[in-house]
Amino acid sequence: MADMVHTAHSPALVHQFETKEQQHDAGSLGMWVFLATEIMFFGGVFMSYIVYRALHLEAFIQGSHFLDVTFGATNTAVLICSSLTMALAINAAQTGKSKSTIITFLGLTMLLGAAFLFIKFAFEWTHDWTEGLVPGLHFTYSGPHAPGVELFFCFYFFMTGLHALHMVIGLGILATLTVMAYRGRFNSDYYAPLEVSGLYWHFVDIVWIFLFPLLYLIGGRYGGGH
Amino acid sequence: MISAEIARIFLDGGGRSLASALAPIPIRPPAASTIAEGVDKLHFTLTGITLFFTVIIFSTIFFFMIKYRRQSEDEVPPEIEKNVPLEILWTGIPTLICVVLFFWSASLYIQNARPPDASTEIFVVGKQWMWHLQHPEGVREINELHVPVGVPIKLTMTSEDVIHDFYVPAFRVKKDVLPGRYSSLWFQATKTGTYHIFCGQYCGAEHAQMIGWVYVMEPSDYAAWLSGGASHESMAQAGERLFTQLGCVTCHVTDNTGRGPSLVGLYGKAEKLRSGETRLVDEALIRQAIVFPNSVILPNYPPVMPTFQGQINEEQVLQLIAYVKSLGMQERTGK
Amino acid sequence: MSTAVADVHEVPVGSHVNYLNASYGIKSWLFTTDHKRIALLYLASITFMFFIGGTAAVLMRIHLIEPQGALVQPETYNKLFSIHGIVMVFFFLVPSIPATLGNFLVPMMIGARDLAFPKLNLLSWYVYIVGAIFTLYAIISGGVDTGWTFYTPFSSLYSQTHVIATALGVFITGFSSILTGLNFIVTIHKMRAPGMTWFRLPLFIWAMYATSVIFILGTPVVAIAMFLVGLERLLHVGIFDPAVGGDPLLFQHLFWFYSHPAVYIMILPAMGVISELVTCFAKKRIFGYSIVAFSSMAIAVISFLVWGHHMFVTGQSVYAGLIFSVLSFLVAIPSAIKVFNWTSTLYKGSISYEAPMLYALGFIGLFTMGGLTGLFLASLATDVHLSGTYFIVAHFHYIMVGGAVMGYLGGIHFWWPKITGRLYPDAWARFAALVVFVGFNLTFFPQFMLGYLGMPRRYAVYPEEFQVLNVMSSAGASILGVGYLIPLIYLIWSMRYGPAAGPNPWGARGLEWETPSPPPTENFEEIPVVTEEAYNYTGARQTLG
Amino acid sequence: MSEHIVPVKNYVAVFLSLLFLTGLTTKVAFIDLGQTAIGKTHVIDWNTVAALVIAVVKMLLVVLFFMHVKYSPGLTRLVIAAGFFWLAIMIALTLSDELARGWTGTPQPWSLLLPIFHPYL
Repeated sequence: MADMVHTAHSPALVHQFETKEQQHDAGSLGMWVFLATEIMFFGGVFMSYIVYRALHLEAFIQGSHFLDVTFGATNTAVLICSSLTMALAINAAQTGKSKSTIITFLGLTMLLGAAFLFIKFAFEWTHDWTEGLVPGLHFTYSGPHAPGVELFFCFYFFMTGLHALHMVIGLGILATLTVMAYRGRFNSDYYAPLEVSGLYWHFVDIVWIFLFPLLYLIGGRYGGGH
Repeated sequence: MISAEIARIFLDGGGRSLASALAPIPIRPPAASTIAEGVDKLHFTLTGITLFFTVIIFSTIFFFMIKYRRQSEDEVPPEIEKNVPLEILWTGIPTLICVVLFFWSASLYIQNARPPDASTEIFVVGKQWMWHLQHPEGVREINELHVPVGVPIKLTMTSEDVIHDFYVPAFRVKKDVLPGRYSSLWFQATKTGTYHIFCGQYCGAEHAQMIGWVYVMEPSDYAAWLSGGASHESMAQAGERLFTQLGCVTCHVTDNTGRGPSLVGLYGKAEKLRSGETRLVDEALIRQAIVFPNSVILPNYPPVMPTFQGQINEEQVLQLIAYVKSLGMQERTGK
Repeated sequence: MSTAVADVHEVPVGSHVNYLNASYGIKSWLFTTDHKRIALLYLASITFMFFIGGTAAVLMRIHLIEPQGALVQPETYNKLFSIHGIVMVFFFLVPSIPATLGNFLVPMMIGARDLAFPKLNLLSWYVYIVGAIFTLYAIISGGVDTGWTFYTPFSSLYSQTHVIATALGVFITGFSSILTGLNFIVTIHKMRAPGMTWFRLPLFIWAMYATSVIFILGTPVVAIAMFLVGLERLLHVGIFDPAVGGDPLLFQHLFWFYSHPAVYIMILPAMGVISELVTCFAKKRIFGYSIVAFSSMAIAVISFLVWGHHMFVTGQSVYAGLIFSVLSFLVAIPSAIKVFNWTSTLYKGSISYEAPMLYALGFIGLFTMGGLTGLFLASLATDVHLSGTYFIVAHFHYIMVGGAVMGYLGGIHFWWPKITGRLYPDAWARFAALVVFVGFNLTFFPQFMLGYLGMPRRYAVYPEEFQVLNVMSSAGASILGVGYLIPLIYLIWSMRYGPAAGPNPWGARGLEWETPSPPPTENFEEIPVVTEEAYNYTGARQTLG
Repeated sequence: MSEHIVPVKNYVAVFLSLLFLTGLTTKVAFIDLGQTAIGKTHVIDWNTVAALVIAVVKMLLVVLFFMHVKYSPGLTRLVIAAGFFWLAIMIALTLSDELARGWTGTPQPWSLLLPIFHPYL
């Protein structure tokens, strides 16, 4: 009786699970629990930001006026498109589309992710560097609320840096998925890695959805604040 | 080599300490402030509760261990699942005890947190590994604090570097001393004598040396001690000298004709700032105005005040505050 | 790793194929995905770290024999208590029971072949080792003097020691406990044997589940706190620097948000072990099973609401102080309920006194004292006097050493026959338990008195009048040190020479005792079906499955 | 329980609404929605409230549709809820200290039973 159970294992089922469905559920539950840790990981930084924003509101509004809203908005749109293409990639695998459709959607997602990083690094960060707004390394701003603005940019670089790091990890995961898709590992019966990585990617998108208003739009951008 | 060293210490240290072990082991710190009795009463009640429950648990366990020790291997104990009323009982009683303890300790804490209004104020600056204490009359002390008995004393404290903690076990008072902020504690000594001052928050290499003494004296001796020292200019006078020396007087003209607001009668009032917030003008706000001037601007004044951060140390900031306070007492003129 | 693991692989008595002799060689250990072998890897590494922390403690106690300090310079003493704190908390106590007994037993107790993500489990051990290497590098090359609390602005601006390396070590090791917690939560949810409903789970599993919830939701926040301190030192950027408008108390909030639940990470697994020991050696079902299970979960949740009592005297607002004081009183209730339930489990039982039971009874007594002294620190008025003194040191050592380490030793002695297939000499084990109990009380009870007298903690030199109590404490520490060495000797001895232990030497209930000891690599030939409640010592023993 | 297959047109609908909301939040930021002060010290800034509400709506869209939480078992929702609840605990209790630190008005002992008033409200 014992070995009959073993032979029923399809190749994709690892030995400690009894059924494929159990393995699939465990995989997605594992990712969701990991996302809960990520919520608390980013949560620690968001809380510090909220506390300092409450303590130095004037300086933070002054600081956020240095950021270019159009770049922020385009980045948000880029990430939302990448979420769409990621969802479509999973949908393609679920409905048993051809390997090439999966790969094209994954490629599109990676392209959009790279575009986001390009806009972030090439335009925004270098722009901030030339303006001397990088605390610790090159901070030459000495206008009103200088210390508060430096604190704001500490948080700006730290939060967007942490988010960018998660984007880079996401791109790495997407690359491995593309290789697996190229080897034809995914079909309508087995697509768990795709789905789990999709959860991670959408989470990174959500983090940016909150980062954009908190960093770029505090207190409104009409005129010089109050 | 190291083991020989340790052995020597053990034998030598042990020998001397055995002699001192015969001396009575200290049980209770001196209680020399108005709140010490109240805190000690709460402390002994808590000790009583702890000993009561510990004795109950230990004796029940020992009783069960002896009475129900395993007689034979195949002994089958009865099936006792649960007993809900008992569970409710030993959830309710601890909760009740906790509620009573909370209200008792919270009301004690709130009474101790608020200094009586007529208390004399002494300024304390914690610096890495020493305490600077300044009396309003101008006397300065290091690691020593002379106070009259029976007079409520309020300590306004700040730190020049890391977090320290002003702790006088005999008065049962302790408060962290934070850089960039004023924290205050108060006590009213009831017994004359000398009591320890400790630094209660780890602050670096000489943390253990950052200690001192509080000398509680009769009011007459205190007055003699106060005047006995060299004739000092009071903190307010030192503040005034600094006020002119740093050029503050050019903007903050008393009859309100300068670029900055007149500081007469300003202390203790609630002022609406340019950022829309209303803040009470206290030591913290004055210090913030000196160090971060742009965040404390009155509505109809230009934000042109330069920051003095780094140019003056914490003692000088305290002197300026003492001066502004002395201005606060006079009636507001002009405007 | 240390020799303790290497010489285990020769064939123990009972030569059926088991997880120890399934394969040999260093590669079979360093690349294993078997949860039982990873548990042994963890056992070896945390024992090694325990003795590093222990040496620092012994040196401190020797130094404190004399008021002017008997052994080292103040700077070195600061490094000693920092190393003792960091190594003991982050590298021994937090992973102790979850990573060793938890890894070994969680799959076996719920009737699974392995954890949900075996490769992730091995990764968590490697992450722990990398973190340990960073911290050991920091210790060897000069140590760190910020204490295990890393309070800013001292840690970020003024300390001249290896703070970044240690903060990085703690940051990395945090992820090891996150991965372990994640593995346990998914395994307990998704891989229970048929018939193993939530209320048939052994209470050790409930404790592991509650601990994993704290792992998952608390550890990332301390990772961020350590990252911020490291960043501030690296870039001289003023997130916590008051000169730039930063707030040093914000670091304390971030730090204590994890570090108070962390003390429940240390005690909850020990509570789970005690529930197993008390029921087995009293041969009786636990008194109030669901109440004890829910109190574990209640502790896991409420422990996140109380961290402010570490900051009553730091100038925290009076209102926040009141809120945290109420919640800190509340968190004591579930622990009290557990103690009452364990004690009433002994009622009308048939109690035998092997070594694990001695550790369990010692745990209940000492944990009661530790928990009740916590009330002194939850109540605002007395905390003002006692905060920062040796009363705090005594309180948390009663919980961590009297509680968590006693529970850990009890668990190791209870499951040792299952892990190694061999019995240890019981007489020596009972003697060691008594020595540990006596040495512990002599070390830490005087510190309660020192705390009330007002002796601050972390002092390299202290006033004369405290010397007597300090000498008593140092004497106790030497006895405690010896007490901890004895089990190391006879347990290693028993690996080679101990008599063979049958599948169930204590007559205990639970799926892990249904397997031969040491168990085969896949735990069960086929997954058992559970038909009865946990701890069914009294009912007729139905054959399983 | 194979994963519920979401028709592609749902994805596109969610995608478009997300883009619309992004545009909305950017546009709204350039309009001054004004502030209302509660008491003398705290000010509610409607622009920030609007930005956060829109961000939460966008998050819900992504979570429910792109991440299939709408069709997943209760356990997944429990994990998400736990994550955000713990985050809320951390933020609320820390702010209860950071913001209330300035309130120098310490209540009298008898007032402990009354709701703790703030002298300037």
